[in-house]
Amino acid sequence: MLGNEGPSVTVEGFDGPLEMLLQLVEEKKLDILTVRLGDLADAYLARVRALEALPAGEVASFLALASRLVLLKARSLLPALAPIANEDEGQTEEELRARLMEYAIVRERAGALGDRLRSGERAFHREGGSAVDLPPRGGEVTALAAAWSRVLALAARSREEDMVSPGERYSVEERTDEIEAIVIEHGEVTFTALLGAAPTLGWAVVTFIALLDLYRRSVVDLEQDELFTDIVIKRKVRAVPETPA
Amino acid sequence: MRSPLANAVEAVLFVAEKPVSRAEIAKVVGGTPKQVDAALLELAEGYSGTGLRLAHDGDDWQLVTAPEQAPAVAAYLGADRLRVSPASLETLAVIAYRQPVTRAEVEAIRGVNCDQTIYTLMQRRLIEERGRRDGPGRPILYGTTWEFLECFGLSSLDDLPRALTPEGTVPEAEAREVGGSSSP
Amino acid sequence: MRSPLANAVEAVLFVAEKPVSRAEIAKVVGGTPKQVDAALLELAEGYSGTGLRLAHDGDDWQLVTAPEQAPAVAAYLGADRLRVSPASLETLAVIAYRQPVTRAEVEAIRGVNCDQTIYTLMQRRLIEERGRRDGPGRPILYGTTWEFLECFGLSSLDDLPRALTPEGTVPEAEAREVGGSSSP
Repeated sequence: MLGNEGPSVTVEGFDGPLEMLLQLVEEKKLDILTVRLGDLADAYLARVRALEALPAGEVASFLALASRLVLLKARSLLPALAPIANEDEGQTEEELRARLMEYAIVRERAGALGDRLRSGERAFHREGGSAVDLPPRGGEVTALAAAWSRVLALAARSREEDMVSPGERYSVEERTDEIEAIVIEHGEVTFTALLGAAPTLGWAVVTFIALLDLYRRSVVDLEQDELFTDIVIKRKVRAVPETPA
Repeated sequence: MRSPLANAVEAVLFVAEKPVSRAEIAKVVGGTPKQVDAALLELAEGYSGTGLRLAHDGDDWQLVTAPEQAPAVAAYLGADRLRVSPASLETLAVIAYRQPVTRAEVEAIRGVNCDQTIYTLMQRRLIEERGRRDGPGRPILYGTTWEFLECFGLSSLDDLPRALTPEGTVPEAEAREVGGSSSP
Repeated sequence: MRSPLANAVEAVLFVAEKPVSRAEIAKVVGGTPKQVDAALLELAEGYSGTGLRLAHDGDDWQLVTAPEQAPAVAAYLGADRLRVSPASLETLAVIAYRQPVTRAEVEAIRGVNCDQTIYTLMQRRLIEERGRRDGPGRPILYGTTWEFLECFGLSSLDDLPRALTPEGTVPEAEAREVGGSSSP
């Protein structure tokens, strides 16, 4: 089967051969029910050639579908062409079409689920418990150890998906107050000093937004001698501008 | 006016720390499974237009917040939004609508290796193992979880968005056959 | 028909496991204190004849079960078992075995958002804050409590059983590597 050849590939928006073929059908505004799939062989092959950056092994599944399309095209040109003896099932146009249509439905459903997720309309459960404040009791240490084992088992593999990796969440509000306090106490501070030794991206962004807010509210002045040098944040003293313009 | 049994079921579901089966509800409120069914139906109808919903996965029942109240609840809990890649959404779509399915069946439909997406969905607790299929190799079966229903704001699997494709373009029987062709 | 604001207040009070002040309700649902008062009144009236009640202590509000449902609630809660969801138990396990840890570290290990479970475990007094980690944002560190030890019948944290996987004991070094991947 097509599916068991090589790992998942995402290149130029193509997650796999079926998606590439479906996209061709859609782009050419063809009817999935009536399009002669063999006619798409050339266009499909051109796309596969564009995938040259891929390791050979990962192109295999794309090529498998390409060869199938070429075979379908040959058949349509030479109707007399008899099925090859060792040809396995799933090689006929109807079967490939059925797979493509099924995949189209999956993609549509995935899109509908994605829309739901993006709408943010999710439910929340209650963690339960009575309103009466009782000390926790009845914990089973074996259940706790089992939960830990389960977490470890699930965490054992490296994650490669493009999901947002968890990180600390910072509050711009809190950060603004912090920086204001530092500037009031010390008069000035550098951006590097505010970032600290090992800033995360989120931390840098929040710090920067906080600075912009302070600047907007005329709490601080920002100074930078040259491009790419450190920014100095100075407390803005009203009526007595510290920096000549 | 609600029936006393429905109120008892409501109170139990409110304090429960996890979904409660119909059998357990019947046991603690002292009703027959049939009476419990009627009470659950009564509750579900009563929650329409409120901030709560009655959700179920098979025979397990749970009280949850109405999806449209998510912004207020997320603001209170400080929860942030779950993000799932398009590739994982496709795998999830196959599993949600076809469960229980094996990895090979998902791959046959998507046409690509789904090892990584299945792993990611497992880690996000959106899918879980559901036993094994009889046959050579006894492959693992996958199904969706409570978290899946919750994250997508579904009261049950019956709430899954229906295909937007015109009816009858793909006969479900044929589709199944294709999907199952990789498993013996 | 209930007002949208009342439904939002209901959803927030539903997930909250402690009384919520009027001011905080107003903040998360985006209404004025006066509008919140009206919504609370509306809710309180709506709960008459149901299994739930709206209780308050001064300006702090909470959803509770109706007193007459005490027998059913007691029948459900009666068994002497820990009232935490499987998700909370996982978060508790990570904190117990890795303490002190930050929320982000727990999430890196579990692979899912842990806001609600950490909140619940704090409410149950199973975990507590243990100062802050040096570094950007000085994130809060969490550890288990005295109540945790008592609840699980442990005389000290050294009594925690070693984790077992189907393959056998997880080497502690490897486990640490997984957990430490997100911390600098």
